[in-house]
Parts: sequence; structure tokens; C-alpha cells
Amino acid sequence: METKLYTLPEAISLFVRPGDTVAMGTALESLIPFAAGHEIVRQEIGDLTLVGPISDMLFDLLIGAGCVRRVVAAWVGNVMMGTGYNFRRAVERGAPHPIEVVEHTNLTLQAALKAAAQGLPFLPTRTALGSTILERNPGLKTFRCPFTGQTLMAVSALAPDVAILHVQRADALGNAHVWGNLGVTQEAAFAAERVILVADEVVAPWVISSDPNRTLVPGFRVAAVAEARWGSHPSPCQGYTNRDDGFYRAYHGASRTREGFEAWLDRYVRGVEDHGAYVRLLRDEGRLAGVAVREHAYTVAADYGF
Amino acid sequence: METKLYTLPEAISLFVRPGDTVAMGTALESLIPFAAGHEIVRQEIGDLTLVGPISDMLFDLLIGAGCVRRVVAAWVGNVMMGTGYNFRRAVERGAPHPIEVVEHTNLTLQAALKAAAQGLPFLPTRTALGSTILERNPGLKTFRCPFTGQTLMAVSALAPDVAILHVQRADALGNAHVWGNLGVTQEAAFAAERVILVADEVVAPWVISSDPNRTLVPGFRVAAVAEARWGSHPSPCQGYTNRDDGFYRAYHGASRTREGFEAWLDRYVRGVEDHGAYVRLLRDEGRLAGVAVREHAYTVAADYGF
Amino acid sequence: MSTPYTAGELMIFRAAREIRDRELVFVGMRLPLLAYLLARSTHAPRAVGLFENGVLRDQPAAEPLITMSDPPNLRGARMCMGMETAMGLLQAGHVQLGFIGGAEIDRYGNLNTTEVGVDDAVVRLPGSGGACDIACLAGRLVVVMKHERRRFVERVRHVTSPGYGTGRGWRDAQGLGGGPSTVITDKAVFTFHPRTREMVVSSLHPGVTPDEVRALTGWPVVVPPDPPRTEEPSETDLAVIRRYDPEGFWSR
Amino acid sequence: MSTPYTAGELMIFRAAREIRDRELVFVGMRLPLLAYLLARSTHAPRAVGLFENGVLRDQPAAEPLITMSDPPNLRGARMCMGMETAMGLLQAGHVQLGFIGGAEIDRYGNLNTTEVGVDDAVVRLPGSGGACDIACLAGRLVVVMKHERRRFVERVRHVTSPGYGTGRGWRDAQGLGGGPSTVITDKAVFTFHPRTREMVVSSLHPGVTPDEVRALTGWPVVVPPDPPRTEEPSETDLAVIRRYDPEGFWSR
Repeated sequence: METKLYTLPEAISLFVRPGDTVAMGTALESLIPFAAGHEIVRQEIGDLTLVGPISDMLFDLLIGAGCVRRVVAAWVGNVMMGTGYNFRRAVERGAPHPIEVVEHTNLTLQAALKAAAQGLPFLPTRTALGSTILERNPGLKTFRCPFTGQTLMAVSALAPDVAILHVQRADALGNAHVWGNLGVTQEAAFAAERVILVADEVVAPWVISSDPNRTLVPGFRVAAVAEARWGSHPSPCQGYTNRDDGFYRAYHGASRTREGFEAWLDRYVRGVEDHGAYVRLLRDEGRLAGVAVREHAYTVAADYGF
Repeated sequence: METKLYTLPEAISLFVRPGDTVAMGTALESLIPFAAGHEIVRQEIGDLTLVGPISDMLFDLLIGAGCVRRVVAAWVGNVMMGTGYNFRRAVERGAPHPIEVVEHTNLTLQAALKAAAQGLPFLPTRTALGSTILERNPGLKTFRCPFTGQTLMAVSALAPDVAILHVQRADALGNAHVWGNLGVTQEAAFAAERVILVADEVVAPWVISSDPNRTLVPGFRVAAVAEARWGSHPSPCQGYTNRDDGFYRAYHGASRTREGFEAWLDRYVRGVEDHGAYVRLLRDEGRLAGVAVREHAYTVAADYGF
Repeated sequence: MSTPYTAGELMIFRAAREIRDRELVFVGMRLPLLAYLLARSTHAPRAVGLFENGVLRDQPAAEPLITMSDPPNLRGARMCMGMETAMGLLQAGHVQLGFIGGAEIDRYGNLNTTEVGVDDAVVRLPGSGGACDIACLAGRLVVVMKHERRRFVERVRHVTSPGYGTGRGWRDAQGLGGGPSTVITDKAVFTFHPRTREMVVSSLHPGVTPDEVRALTGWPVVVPPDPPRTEEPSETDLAVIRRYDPEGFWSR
Repeated sequence: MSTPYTAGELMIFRAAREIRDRELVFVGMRLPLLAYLLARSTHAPRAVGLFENGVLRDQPAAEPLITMSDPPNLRGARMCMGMETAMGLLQAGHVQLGFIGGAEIDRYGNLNTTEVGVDDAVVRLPGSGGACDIACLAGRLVVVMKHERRRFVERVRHVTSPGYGTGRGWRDAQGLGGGPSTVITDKAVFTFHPRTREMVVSSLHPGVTPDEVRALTGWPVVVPPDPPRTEEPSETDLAVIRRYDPEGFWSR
């Protein structure tokens, strides 16, 4: 079998192109692929359309770094603190440059990705009726149920060019295990043209095969697997990394001004060579100890014997 | 918390009513709730509408036993041997009485249950176009995509009154773990008005909570949990019961005639008091040894620690 | 003489009263989560709380949460559902009650969390998240927010989360059931008039005058003559709230 | 002089030839599964086989299977998908090739597995299962079935699994892509004429005459002058087939 293993810089450079539509942060506040996002900033990949339900800090960071042309999301900000200042600056004042916002609700975004994953041009929902969200999203349209005649909201399919998904573990062939609250992760994995998995741990294929019901997406749908221990920091990755609340708070303070944000980027993103250097910086700042798992809690096994 | 634990006869008698629409065999050839089906026969609950994608022997048995008025399925028979003789007799000659057949494909049946699970009146698919299946299913109808105008197949929602699901383990509160190939099991669990879980093993709640991503359906959607070790026999339940191929073969031979089928029913269903007696009979016939798990194969744990 | 409490604690207590026993409740973070925990500990022991992110648990997490996806919230959960399944329960009508907040609310309970201000001075807000879905699909909607004049407006700039639109009959015409049942602020509790679907005062919090509420509300709000007083939390209620929010992070 | 082989083995060998390297193939049980295993062992080592029930594995199961849901097929699988996910891959165009059989096939490759016979002597068959889905949605469809006159009919009684309907342009009009590419019987291999979409002989199996095929086919089937002979399996091919079906359960 062919290995899909790359370093994170290789994976980003090979499979994320300027102008791409990129799904990230598909598991809501957890498993956010910050390491991959930082690498996008370092490689100065621009003109991106970001897709995600809520986007906790990462979209704001990428917007501030000038990588983004359009955001397709239900919520953009910093969940703990509220506002995302870079998002506000971009929308309100076009700084660093204007962005387009396509509004969704959590459910309509889920339906949009699911439609693409299922090979359908659209899916129906019963949400967003009567809201003004559909005025800001050409992919939402009311229609009538062919059976009942009732008004429904059609959500047109959204197929990202690439989905970047942080997972707990994956094998070199692209088979991944992920657990916790997954949001629209599987929808994104099947909807995207290319999938980049960023794994806290690359494991032997038999680890994945021991539990095939936990597999997120089969290897043949995956373009690249990159190992990045602590790669979801500051977001949590159950069993590997806890949430770094202080980091979100500090980002909120720093990003209040363009200058503060630039200093933040220089310190944590542009100023570090790669994810390994970022992890060393976190260690030097005493942050790793705070997010390390303090008490393991292993699942009771399932038996695939016969 | 309130327990949902009942004996299997109690669960069937309390939650399956004559005339009900009952989803069973949702995991294709595995995890078929035979023990529950036998109990339906013993309690002579009739006039049922059976819902399932393919139905390996159980639907045929229930049809032959006279419990069924209508079958809503993609395939009815005996997967290993082909034909289901009771199904044929009912359709071709109205024996023991006529049944109505609503035709589906695997995908349209999945979509019908999923629509109900999602609270939607219908879901679109791209299958069954140009087939004559839709002439035999009023819940299938072509329509045009509200965005692209392309022809799609609308599948109307199908909400069973009750879904009877065999699972490996469940707690007394109705939280269940199930693994293997699940087919439309989760769709059925969320689509049905009532869910009856038949578990090979009732476990403590902490076993389920150790692995919340494996939970099939939350307890609040479950009406009853009944423990029935070997309850999927002769179908397999990964890690608990292997497939009893010889039993399917013997059923095929026996059910070739009405008399042979009646003798089968008397021996394995009507002639045994309950599932416990059935298991003793299997043991006496030397069948249990053949379907017991010979080698366990446990999953590598996931870590929910923090 | 009741124990002193904060405005946040009163709001939590009052929100908890909206939860009925055995209901399935969509719980977000902050005040609604504390309201759910309080209800569970008092009058609604069999209410089931489902976090909007799909996490379902019987017992509160072992450590305080900042987001609903924090690792302590997943450990020991009964189920982690994907968004489709969690939203599917909502869309299928299984969720009897949802809570949301907003930056702006109007006379008919429509909420705006998208952007506020006027054209040359717009403030961009984070957006809907799941709020629109909850407002469209929950059996009843309870709104919890701070009472300020700039937030209580005649007509919201954007309808992120629909209330009763332009009044009676509007939800039906859109294809929506449900709708807001109660608005709880730091000044008063509101319901919606069954005929007009307009937000009207149901009770005033202790010490709040009708004029104060009128002054903070951007439309001529109806206050009944001799308005009832909002019920106050007991010592037991406050003890529960403080047990779950010992730092007062959300309730003060 | 080649090793003796059965009709089943020839069909399996020829079906394997339809699988291209790196393709995602929907594999059922019986002949198509053996064809996939043969292709993987010979010319298509990176072909990926997905069982219709959602089981995806790299290596053959440790024990022979009677159904695709048998426990040996799940142990060591890479992934167990639900039906939605497996069918979603098909519907999204990721499955390049599917195999099905049928009780009846007609001139335009339409298949019937619902019921055969005439009104007063109908034989009820099991139905579609996933066959219609595969026929509608796979990139290419290969049909493997026994060649009998009652099975090769001018027009099927029911279109359980659509082929080219009534001929060229029909699939487009229905909203379907794909379509049957090859029919493999125990007598011959057929393709579909690019202009008419009618099933025509592509090669005759060794020892089979054009008249024999005509006699077994319920419409005036086109046999090219000097029809090519179907390629025969090598000793290596047969060894592989016999390794995976040592009892000859499916291949004899």
C-alpha cells in the first residue's frame, strides 16, 4: 500500500493552493487544525475561502494574516471571548483587505457539506425559514416538498477543495480514528476533493483495523497524513491535549489592534520555523504542562472476534 | 434514572401492537433480532408492516407465521440460499394470506428512514431513476432540483412505529453500543416512534459512557431494553455470536412447503416457551458450540482522559 | 428576607423555571447551562440536557467548562453525536425547549446576532451558529439577555433567529412551528401576547419599575397594570447555582 | 494447451479483467468478489474493493464468507461504514465499477430481479437490494449471469436495475450517467453498441458458436463476423481463484 505520510509543510504546500476552498474547524471548539493553519500563514497561501460551522479563533487568525478572500460559516469569533477582532476589521473596514461573508446556520452548513458528501446537488432542511440569513447566501432557497407541499429550505451542496482535519490517530495509509464531538467532520471528509489529516499520532494500520467502526474516512479519500503532536493547540484533542484557555484570552487581548495582532503572529506563527519550533516555544512558555492530559480514561474494548 | 429493562416477552407485548410498522434487520445480514421476531410469533401479533433493507430469513419467517400484512423492503429472501419460500407463497398464492409489497432499493430505504430521523418530509437521491420500482412505491417520485433543475428521486419519510434493534451491549437506561456493519440501524433508531433494544449483554452505564462515540442512540429515545444472549441467532453479532450457516440452509429446505415450515415453527418458535428455551434447544442440538466466538479480537482503546 | 443574589443568579433561577420535568432541552453554555443544572437539581430531575454540539450527559462534568467541547464535558458522556444527529433531534421535534441570547431583539421576538449599527458604522457580530436553528426548530424558545435600549429595538437590522416575524400568523406562513415563549432579562420577564405575538411584560424583577422597563425598551412596551413580581430564588437554588459556578464566572 | 477450468472460473477471470488498477469497485459476494480478489492479485494491485454493506478491507478475510456481513469480513477491516456512507460514495461518483447479476436481462441491458413470468404464473424474486443503486450510480456496470433463453429477453417484465432503457439517450433523459459496459455470461462477453446502446457480442467463449448464442438469446442478437474468442485464464489466474474458493462453492 502507498503511504500518504508527509511533513506538515509538505502536506500544506502540496495540497493547499491559493484560491482554494478549505474546510477547517469542522469539530466546533475541538480538534481545530491550528498547526495546519499556522503553516498556511507561513507559506503565505492566500485568496482562500474558509468553510466551517463555528470557527474558534483560527478563521480570525487567518483573516488577520491576509490569507482569506471569503468566509462561509455560521459563526466567526472566539468562543470563549466573543468577538474576533480581525473578522470585524476585515468586514467593517476592509483591513487587511475586504472579505466576503456567506452566512450559514450550523444546520445549513452541515446540510451543504452533507449534500456534497452524498453526491447530491442539495439537501432540504426546515431551518432558516423566515430569517434574513438566506439573503446573504445564494445557496439557500425555499422550495416546496414534492410530497406534502410544505415550505422547506433547500441548501445547495458545498464541496471544499480541501478539508484539513485534526484527528487523534491515523495510519500512513490515511485511515483515521477520531473521537469526541465531531460536528461536521465526517461530512467534510467525504465532501472534499482532497483530505489532509493532521494526527497527534501516526499509528500502525492494525491499530485502526482493530476498530473499523471508529474510522473517520477510508484512506483512498485521503491525500496526506501529517503527524503533529499538540497540533490542535490551543483547541482540545480528547486524550491528547486539553484546551489552553489562557491562550485564547491572550489572543483576544493581543488582536484588539492590528499592531497587537501582528506582534502575536510574529511571535507564534511567522517567528517560528515550523510546528516543532512552535511546540518548543509553548514548552518554554510553560504552556505544555497546562494542556497535557492529567488522567487517562480508556474505553472499554469492543470485541471484533469470531 | 429510570430503568428501561424488561424481559423480552414484556418488551414485545408492551411496545409492539397489532398493525404496527416495525423496522427490523436494519444491519443487513448481521444483528437480526430473531429472538424478538420469534416472540412476536409466539404472541401472535399480526397485521404488521415490516420495514428493512434486505431481510435475511426473518421477514420470510414472520410472513409464513401469518404476522404480516405488508413488507416495505429492498430485498426479501434468504441471502445464503436465495428465495424466501414464504414470501413467494404469500405474494404468488396469498398463503397463508396475501401481503402487500412496497418496493425499495437499499438507498431509497435508507433515505426514507433518514428523512424521518431528521424530521424531514422527504430526502432527495439520484437512484431508481428510470426503474419501475417507483411504480410500486408511492413514496418515490421524481422532481427537479431547486438549484440545478436536474431530475432527482424524492423519497418520502418513513417513520416506523417501532424499531427492534439487536445490539452487543446496552445499559438499563437504553444507551447502547453496537459495532460491525450497521446498515440503516442508526436511521431506524432515530426514525422510530419507539425503540426496543435487544442486547446480548446488559452492562453498567459506565461501560457505555467510557466510549460515548460508540453509542447508537440515547436512552431517552428508547422504550425498552431486553437482554437476550444469542438473541441474533442464526445471524451474527460480532464478538458474541457467529453465523449459523447450517440453520439458514435447514430453514430453506424446511420452508419449501407450508407443512415443512409449520413443523419448523413448531420446533423452533411455537414449541419453545421463550428465548431461554430456544437457547437450550440450540445447545441440545449442538449448535451453540458452532456459533460461539473462538478467538477474541479487542479494539485498541481510545482515551477520553483530560 | 431572602439571601442576596446577583442579577445573573435571578435570571438563571427564572430560566430554570422554564424547564419542565422530562423535557429534552438544548443547553448552550453560560446561563442556560446553569439553569438546566438548577432545574435538574430541583423541580425537573428527569429533564435531559443536550449540548448543541451533540454531547449528551447525565451528570455535570467533573470540572468547569469554558466551551461545551471541553474535554471534561466528553468524558463520561452518554453519547457524542455529530451535528447532524443533534440537529436532527431538533428538526424532528424532539427538543421541547431551547435557549438563546442575542445582541438585538425586537417587538416580535426576532433576534439579531449578525450585525448591528447603521450603514456607515456597522459592528459585525459572530453570526448565527446554531441560534437560528434553535429559534426555528425548538418546541419553545427562551431568550436570556441583558436589557438595554440599544438591544431592545422596534425592528432588528437582521433576522438571524426568527421570532414571530411581523406578528401573528407569520411563523405559520414561513413554515415554522414553535416560537419564543419567554424573554428573561436582568429587569423583567416577558411573554408574547397570544393575539398579536408582541412581547409584553409578564413580571418585573424586584425593585424594577414599569417606567424603567419602558425607558430601556425601544418600542411602547405593554406593561400590565400592577405587574407581578418575578419570583426570587431560594437559598437552596442559590446554593446549587454557586456549586456549579463557584467563581461566579457566568452568574455574576 | 491450457489448464482445464470451469465456466465459472472463466467468468470470474473475464470479470477480473474489467477492473482497472486504482479503481474503487463495489464488490458483492460470489463471482464479483472472486474477480476482485483475482484482479488485486494480478493486474490491479491497487484496486480498492468496497463491499456493498460498507465493509472496506485491504486483505481478504481470514475465512471464507457466506455473506458479506460474516464476522471474518469485519475483523481487520479498515472501515465499517453505514449504508448511507457506502451508498454516498456510489452516489457521489467515487465508485468506478459495480457488478450485478439478474434473473432477466434485455436487449438494452435492463435487469429484472423483482418478478418473472406471466400474470397467472408469476414467480416472485427477492427484489433490488442495492442492485438498482449500483446500476444507476456506478461509473461502469458489469453484469455477470448465466446465459439462458428465459433470462435473455427482448424486454424485461420489470426494470429493477436500469440499463440503457429503450436505447441511446434514454439514461440522459432519466438523469442517469454511467450504464452497463459489459455483460459476461457462461457463453460469451457482450458490450453495448455506442450508437444504439444494444447489447452485442464482443467475444465468444472457447467452443461456443454464434448460433448457440443466438439460440439462447431472446432477440436477434448481433454477432460480429468472425467473432473474437474470449481470453482464457492462465494457470496463475486459476491458482488464485482456487486459493480464494478452495471448495469451488462459487466458481464451479
